[in-house]
Amino acid sequence: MLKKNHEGTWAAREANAEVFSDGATMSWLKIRSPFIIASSLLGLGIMLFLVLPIATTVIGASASIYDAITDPRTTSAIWMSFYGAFLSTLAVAATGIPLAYILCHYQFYGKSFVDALIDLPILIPHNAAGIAILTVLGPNSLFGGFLQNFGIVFVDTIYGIVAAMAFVSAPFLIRSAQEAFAAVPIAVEHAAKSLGADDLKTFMHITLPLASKGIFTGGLLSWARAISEFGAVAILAYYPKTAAVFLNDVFVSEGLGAALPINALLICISVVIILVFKRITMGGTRLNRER
Amino acid sequence: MLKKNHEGTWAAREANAEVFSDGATMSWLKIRSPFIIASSLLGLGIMLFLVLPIATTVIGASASIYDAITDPRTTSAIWMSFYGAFLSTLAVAATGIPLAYILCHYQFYGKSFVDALIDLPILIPHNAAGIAILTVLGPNSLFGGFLQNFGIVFVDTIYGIVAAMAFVSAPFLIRSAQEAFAAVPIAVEHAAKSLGADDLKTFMHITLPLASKGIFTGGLLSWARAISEFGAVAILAYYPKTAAVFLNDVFVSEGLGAALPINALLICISVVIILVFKRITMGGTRLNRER
Amino acid sequence: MMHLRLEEVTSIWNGFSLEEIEFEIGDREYFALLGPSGAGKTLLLETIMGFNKLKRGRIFADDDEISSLPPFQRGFGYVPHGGALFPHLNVRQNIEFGLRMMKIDQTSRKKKSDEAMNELSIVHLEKRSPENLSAGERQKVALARCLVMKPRLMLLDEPFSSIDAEARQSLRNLLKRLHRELETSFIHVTHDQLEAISLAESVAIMSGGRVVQKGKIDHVFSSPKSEFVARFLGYENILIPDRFEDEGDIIRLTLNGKDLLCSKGNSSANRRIEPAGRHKIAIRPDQVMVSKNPTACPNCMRGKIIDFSDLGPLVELTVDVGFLLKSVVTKNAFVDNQLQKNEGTFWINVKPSSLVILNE
Amino acid sequence: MMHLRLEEVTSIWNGFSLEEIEFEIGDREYFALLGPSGAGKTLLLETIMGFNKLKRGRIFADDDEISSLPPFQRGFGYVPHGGALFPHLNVRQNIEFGLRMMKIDQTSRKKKSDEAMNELSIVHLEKRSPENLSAGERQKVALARCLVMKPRLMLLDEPFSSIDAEARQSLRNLLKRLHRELETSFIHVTHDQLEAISLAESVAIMSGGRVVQKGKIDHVFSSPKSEFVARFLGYENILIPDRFEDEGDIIRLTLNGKDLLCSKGNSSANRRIEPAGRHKIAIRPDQVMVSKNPTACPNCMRGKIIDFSDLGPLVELTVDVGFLLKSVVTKNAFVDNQLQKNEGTFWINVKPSSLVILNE
Amino acid sequence: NPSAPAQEKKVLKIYSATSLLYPLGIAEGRFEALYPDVDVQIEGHGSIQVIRHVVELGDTADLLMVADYSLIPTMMYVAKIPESTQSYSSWYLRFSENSIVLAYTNTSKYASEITADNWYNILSRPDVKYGFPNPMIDALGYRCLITMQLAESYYGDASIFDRLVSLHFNPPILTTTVGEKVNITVPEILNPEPKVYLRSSSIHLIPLLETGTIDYCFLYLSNAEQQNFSYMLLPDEINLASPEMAEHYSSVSVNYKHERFATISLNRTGAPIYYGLTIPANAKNPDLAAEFVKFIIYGEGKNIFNEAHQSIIFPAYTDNHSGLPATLKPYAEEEP
Ligand SMILES: Nc1ncnc2c1ncn2[C@@H]1O[C@H](COP(=O)(O)OP(=O)(O)OP(=O)(O)O)[C@@H](O)[C@H]1O
Ligand SMILES: Nc1ncnc2c1ncn2[C@@H]1O[C@H](COP(=O)(O)OP(=O)(O)OP(=O)(O)O)[C@@H](O)[C@H]1O
Ligand SMILES: [Mg+2]
Ligand SMILES: [Mg+2]
Repeated sequence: MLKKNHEGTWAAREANAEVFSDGATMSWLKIRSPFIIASSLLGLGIMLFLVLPIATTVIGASASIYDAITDPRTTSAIWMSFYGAFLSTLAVAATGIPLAYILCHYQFYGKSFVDALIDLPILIPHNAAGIAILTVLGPNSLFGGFLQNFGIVFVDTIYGIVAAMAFVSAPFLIRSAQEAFAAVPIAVEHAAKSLGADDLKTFMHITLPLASKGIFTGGLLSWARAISEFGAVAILAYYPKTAAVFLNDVFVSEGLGAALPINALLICISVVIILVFKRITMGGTRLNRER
Repeated sequence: MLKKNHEGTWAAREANAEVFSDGATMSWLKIRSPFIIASSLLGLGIMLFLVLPIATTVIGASASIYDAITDPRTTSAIWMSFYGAFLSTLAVAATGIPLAYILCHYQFYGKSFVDALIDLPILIPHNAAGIAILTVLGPNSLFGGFLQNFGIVFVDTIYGIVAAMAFVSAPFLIRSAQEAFAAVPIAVEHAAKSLGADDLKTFMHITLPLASKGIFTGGLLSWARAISEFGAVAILAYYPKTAAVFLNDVFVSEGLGAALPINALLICISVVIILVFKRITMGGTRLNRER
Repeated sequence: MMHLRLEEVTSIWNGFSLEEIEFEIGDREYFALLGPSGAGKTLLLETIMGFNKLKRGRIFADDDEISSLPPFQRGFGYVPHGGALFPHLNVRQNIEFGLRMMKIDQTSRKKKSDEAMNELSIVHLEKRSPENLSAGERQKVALARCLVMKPRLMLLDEPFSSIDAEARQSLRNLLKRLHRELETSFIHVTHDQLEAISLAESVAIMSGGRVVQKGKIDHVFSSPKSEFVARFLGYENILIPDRFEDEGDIIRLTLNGKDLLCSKGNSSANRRIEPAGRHKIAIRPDQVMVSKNPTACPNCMRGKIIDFSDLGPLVELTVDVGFLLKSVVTKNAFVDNQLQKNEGTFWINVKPSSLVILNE
Repeated sequence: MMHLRLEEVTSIWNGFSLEEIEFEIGDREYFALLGPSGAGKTLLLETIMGFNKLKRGRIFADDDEISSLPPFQRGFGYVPHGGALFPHLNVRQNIEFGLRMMKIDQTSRKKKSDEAMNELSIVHLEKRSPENLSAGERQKVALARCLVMKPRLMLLDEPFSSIDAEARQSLRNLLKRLHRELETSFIHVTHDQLEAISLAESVAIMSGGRVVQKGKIDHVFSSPKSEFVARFLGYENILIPDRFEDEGDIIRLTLNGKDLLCSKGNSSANRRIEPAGRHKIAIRPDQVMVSKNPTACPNCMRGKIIDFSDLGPLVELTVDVGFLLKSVVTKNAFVDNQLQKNEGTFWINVKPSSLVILNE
Repeated sequence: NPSAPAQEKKVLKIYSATSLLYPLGIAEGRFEALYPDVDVQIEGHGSIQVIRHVVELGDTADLLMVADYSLIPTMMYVAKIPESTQSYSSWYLRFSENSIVLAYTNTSKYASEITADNWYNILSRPDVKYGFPNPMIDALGYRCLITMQLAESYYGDASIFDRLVSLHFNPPILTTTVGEKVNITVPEILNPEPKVYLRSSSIHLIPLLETGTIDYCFLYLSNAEQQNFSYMLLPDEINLASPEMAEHYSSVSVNYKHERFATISLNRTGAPIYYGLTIPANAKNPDLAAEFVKFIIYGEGKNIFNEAHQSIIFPAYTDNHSGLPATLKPYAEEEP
C-alpha cells in the first residue's frame, strides 16, 4: 500500500505515519490519481529491469554460494574490493567535497570549463582510463616516479587499485556534493556567521551536516562504482586481485558456472552494507522527506 | 581569482558579479580564510588527478586525432555511443524520474529494501551485468522471448546497447532525481495545488522544473556512464559497435597508438557536448547558487 | 456561494493535535482566526485545504462532504505564511499560474493579472524573480496569485505580517472591497486585532489546538468568556473581586474594598453569575478613562498615576486606585488633562458596561 | 559599548541600489529602521552584517573601519526575517550554537539558553526540530538564539511579525529591559510604528534605497519633512493650503476659504516657510478631535460626519469641514459625544501644534 | 590485509593468454606449495595484449605465455627496452598445443543430430545461430575462418565458406583462390547478419551460448573441456591441432583490408595452434620464471596442463636454444 507522505507540511512526516497506521485504508487505486498510478507503473518497470537480472543471477547461483564463501581467493578478492572502494571513497570525499564546495560557492575564471571536465572520467572507456592513469602515475612518469621515492608505487599495489577506482568514481561524489551544497540555504549559513562561526566552522557545523544526505548518497554511488571497476583496475593493478578482476579470471578460465556464485556473494554482501549504511546515515539528517 | 558568490542573499548572485567586476581586487591569499585556501588546494589536487591523465592522453594523441576523425569506423562508433547513451538516458529518465518521485513522496512496505536495490547495478562487475541482462532479455528468456514477437531483439542491436547502458547507468539518474525531488519545498507544491493544479500538473509545472537542475546533473552522469560502458555492452551487443567496444578492438588488435586518438576524439566531442548541455540547462533553473 | 462547516475535525500530530474543531462559515462571511503562536491556526488552514489528513471528523462545503477530496478539487484559495512563491517563475508567471491551470487564454490571463498587480501596486515587479523580492513584496505577490483565482473560499495565513502600516491599510480596503464584490468567503489568520475587527464579521479564537471561543466578532471582543481569551484580546486588567452581588440589571462587586457597578447589558457573558463562584473581571485599558475632574459616572474613583509610557498617539498609564489599573489614553487627552506621573490626584472612570465578568 | 557609523554606504544590485546611506548609532542606542516594502531595509542590515559587499562607502564600529571585516568577526547579532533556524539542530541546539562557537562550557551554555528560553516562554519547545515549529515559535527561537550571545549590536529584521499582540507586548518589554541591562545597541526593522515608538530612541526612514529622514523618534514622528514620510507615518490628512501668512510665532493658512492657525512650536519643520512655495500640510487623524460642543481652540470648525468605521476600541471618521478630514477617536469618545453619521453638526478641532507644514 | 604477507614473498609475475588461466591457476597453487616463499601472480589477457603490456605499457613481467608463439618474434624481437639497445626477448619456447572444437549445449538446435560430417550443414540451416571471435582481434577468430575454409576441400563442398561466412557478412568476407592457396580477405568493416555472432573474445561468446542466444560456438578444446561444454571434435585436417598437417593448414591465409593503424603485420597463414612462452629480458626474477617453466613442461605442471586438455609438447621447441636460460636448455630442442 502506497502511503503519501508529503500531504502535509514538512512537519507532517512523522505524524502522518501515525495517522495512517490506524486509519481505515482506502482502496489504493481509488485514492490515487492516474498520474500517480502511471508513475508507479513506470517506476515498477525500471525497478524490475534493474532488479530482475540481479535477482536471477543471485537465485541461479544461490546453490553454489557456499562454495564461494569458503574459497579464500573469493573472500580475499571481495574484501580487497570493499577495502579498496572504501579507501577510494574516503580519498575522493576528502578532496572532492572541498572541490564541490569551492565550485558551488565561488566564481573564478574558466569555471564552467573546469566544471565540465569533472564528468570526463566517467565517460572514458575504462581501459583507456587505466592507461591514462598509468601514463601519469606509472613508474616512468614524472609524478609516479616522484612518488616512487617515497615508496608509493601504483602498479600492482593497493594504491593502484585505489587510484583507478577513485578516477572512475570521483565525479559521482563530487556532483552529488555540489548539488547538495547548492541546496543549503544561504540564509542559514549567514545565520551561523552572525553567531561567530568562521568559514570553517560554518562549513563543519552547518553546510556539511545539511548537505550530508546528498553527500552520503553520492558517496554510496561512488563506492559502488569503485567496486565494479574492472578495466582500469586490471591495467593498473591486476594484483592484489579485486572481486571484479577475480570474477573475470574465474569467468574466463572456469566459465559462467564458477563465476556467478562469486558475483552473487558480492551482491549479497553489498546489499547488507548498503542497508546498514543507509540506516546509519539517514538517522542523522532531517532535511530528507522520506522519514 | 576566486570570487565568493554567496556572501549575499540568493538575490545577490547576479548583483555580485557586477560588484566584483569593477571593484579593486584584493590579494587572493589575503582575503581568504585558511579553510578556503586549504579547500582550494585539496580541490585542485583532485582536479589535477582527474584531469591530468585525460589531458596527457588527449595531448599525446592530438597529432593523430585527424586520422581518427576521417576514419568512418571511428566516427560511426562514436556516433553510436552518443546515440545509444542518449536513448538510454531518455529511457532511464522516462522511467527513473517517476520512480524517484514515488520513492521520494510515498511510503510503502519494504521501501528501504527496494531503495537499497537501486544501487546494485552500479557495483556489479560489468560483464557479470551483461550476462545478467542476457539471462533476462536473451531470446530464450521469458521476457526477451516475449519481446521478440514484437520484433524487439536485444542481442547485437541498438536495443541491446541501450539496455546494457541503461542498466549500468540508471541508478545515477534515479539517485540524483530522488535527491532533487527531496529538495523541492512541500509548501510550494501545496501552493500549486491550492491554485487548482492536480498531481500531474503540480509535477509537470512545479516539482519537475524545480528538480530539473539535479535531474539534469544526474542525466549527464548517467549519459557519461553509458558512453563508457564496455563490459555489458560487449556481451549483449558487440554490434553495432560503440566507441568503447571499438576502442577496445583497436586497442587489442592495433595497440595503444591506434586506440588513443579515438579516445581523444571521444573526449573532445564529449567536452563540447557537456559544455553546451550545461549552458542550455542552467539557463532554465534558478535555484542554483552558481549563476 | 460558499458555506463551510467543520464537524469534530481532529488531526493528530506528533506532539500536537487539532481537536474536535467545529465551526461554520456562512456564505460570503469574513471569518477571522486568532490565537497565540502555536495554537494550530496554520495547521487548521492546511487541514481545511486538504493537505493534512483527518483523523476524525468531517468537512462540508455547501453541504457536500469534502473531507477526502484532493486539495486541488476543493477550489479554495490559500495564501500560506511566507507566500510559497514558485521560485522558477517570475512575478507575473506566479500570478498567472492558477489561471493557466484553468486553461484561461492568454489575453484574459494578462488582463486579470494586470488588474491584480495594479490593485496591489506591484506592477513594477512584474518581471522579477521571487528570490529578488523583499518580504513584503513577496507577500503581496502571494496575495495577488490567490486573488486572481477568485476562489469560493480564501484562506489567508497572516497575509499582511510583513507589510507596512500604510500599505496594510490599503490592502485591508482591497480585501473589504473584494469581499463585497466577489461571492467569496474568507478565513483570515492574523495577529493584528485591528485587522480582525476592521475586516471580519465572525471570529474563532484558538488555543492549544482547540477553538476556545467563537462568534460574531463584536460579541467575542466585548464578551470574552475566559481569562485566556480576555488577556489575548487585550483586556490587560484582570481583577479578582472579593464579592459579587446581583442587583437585577446590575451587579455590584467589591474590589479591594471599593465598590464597582457592572451592567449586565447586552454582554451575554455577564448574564449568569454564580454568587459563590470566584469570577474574575476584565477591563480593557482603553476603557479606563482618566481625567482631572470627577465625572458623573457611578464607577468614578480617585487615583494616582504611578507610571506612563509614550506610544506616539497614545499614552499607556498605570494608575493606582487602591488596586492597579492599566489605562490607555490618547496623547491629546493626556495633554489636555495635564496628566502627570506621581503628582496630583486624578479621577479614574470605568463604565459599568466596560466590566466583563469572566466565566472561569 | 558600541558606536556604529555608516559613511556613504553604497551597494549596487541588479535593479536596486542602496545609495549613500549615512547614519550613526550611538552607544546603547535603540535605533528603528522604517520604510515601505522594498525600501532596502533588509539589504541594509545584510550590508551592515557584512553579507553584501560595499560598492562604495565605509562602515565604522567604535571608530574602527569594519567595511571589509568578515561577518563573523564583526560581533553583531542578527535576527533575519524568517529566522533562518538551523534545520538539523533542535531548538536548544539552535540557541546554544553561538555559545558553542565561543567555546563556552556546557554548564554555562545550558544556563544561558535556559534563561533565554524562559524569557521567551519557549521552554516547552526545547527538544523540537525547527520544522515542527509554528511561524511565531520560530521567530522566538531566532530571537533567543541571538539574545544569548549578548552581542554589542543587534540587528532585528521584523522580529515580531508573526507574533500575537499579547506576546509581542511582553517581547517588547523584554527587549526594553535587555537594552537597559546590556551594553547593546539595537537596529530594529519594523512595520509597526507603535513598536518603533515604544522601543526606539532614534529612527531612520528609508525609501527606494535611501534614507529619507532620520533623527530622534519623537521628532521624526512629529515633524515629517516630506509628504512621503508624513503619509508613511500615518498623517492621513494631507492638504494643500491656498495661502500662507507668517505671523511670527504663528502661521496663518487658508484652506478652502477656512483660516487655520499653525504654531511654529518646537517643530523644526515649521520654522522656514517660503511664503511663495506651495507647501502642503499634514495632520494625523488622531489629532483631529470631534465633539458635540465647540471648544475654545482657535482652529475649531463646524462640520459633518460623512462616514465612519468601527475599529474596535477606536472609530475612524471622515468629517467634512469644507474639506475632508480623517479623524480617529476612541470608542468611548464616540459614544460619549453621541457622534452620528450624516446627522447633526459637530465641532472639529485641530490644535495649531498638530499642523505640520511639509517641505516639498 | 591479505596482501601483507605477499609483500614479503618473492613475486613471480606471469602474463598469460586467458585460455591458459585455468591450468595455470592450478599450477600456481602447486608451485607455491613447492616454493612457499614465492607468490605467483598471473594476469590473463588476450595474447597480443600480453605482449603489449610489456612492450607498450611498460609493465615488467617475469614470464609471458601466449596462444600463438609466432607473436613473440614479431612483437618482441624488434622492440627495444627503453634506454637500452636490448630487445625484449630473443627466444621463444613452443610448449603447448590445442585444437578447435565446436561447442554446444543440450538446448542447441539439432544438437542431437550433429556429427563431424554434417556440422557445416547444420550450422548453415537458417534457424541456427553460431559464433566465433572477431578475427581481427582474437587468434581463435581467424583460425575459425581458416577451419571453415579448410572444410571446403576436406568435405569436397566448395559452398561451405560462403554458406557459413561470406553470405552472412555485409560487406562479404571474400576468398580468392590462387592454385592450391586460398586467401581470405577480411574487410575493414565486419558486419555480420544475426546468424553469425562475433565477439571480441571467446569469453564474450560463452554467455551467448549458455543463454541459448547462439546454438554453436567455436572454442579451443581446452576451454570447452574446462568449462564443461558439450563439444564436437573436428577432423585433424581442419582443427589446426595436428603438427603433421602444418603444410596443409598453410594453404589458407587471412588478409586484412584494414591496415591504417597497424603496428604489426596482421596477415595470417594457417598453422597448427602452438602456445609459446618467453622470459622478457627485463624480468625481475628470470631464474624463478625458468624454474616455473620447468615445472610446467617437465614437472608436475605437465600433468595439470594435460588433464586440462592443454597438452604440453615435450621437449619444447625453441628458435634460439643458445639464448635459453640454462635451467631450460635440457628441456628444449631447436625448431625442426
Ligand atoms: N510535526 C510536528 N510535530 C510536533 N508538533 C508540531 C508539528 N508540526 C507542528 N507542530 C506544532 O503544532 C503547533 C501548531 O502549529 P501551527 O503552525 O498551526 O501554529 P500557528 O497557530 O499557525 O502559530 P503561528 O501563529 O505562530 O503561526 C505548534 O505548537 C507547532 O510547534
Ligand atoms: N537581486 C536583486 N535584483 C534586483 N532587485 C533586488 C534584488 N534583491 C533585492 N532586490 C530588491 O531590492 C529592494 C529592497 O529589498 P529589501 O529586502 O531590502 O526590502 P525591505 O526594505 O526589507 O522590504 P520588506 O519590508 O518588504 O522586507 C526590493 O525592491 C527588492 O525587490
Ligand atoms: Mg502559523
Ligand atoms: Mg525585509
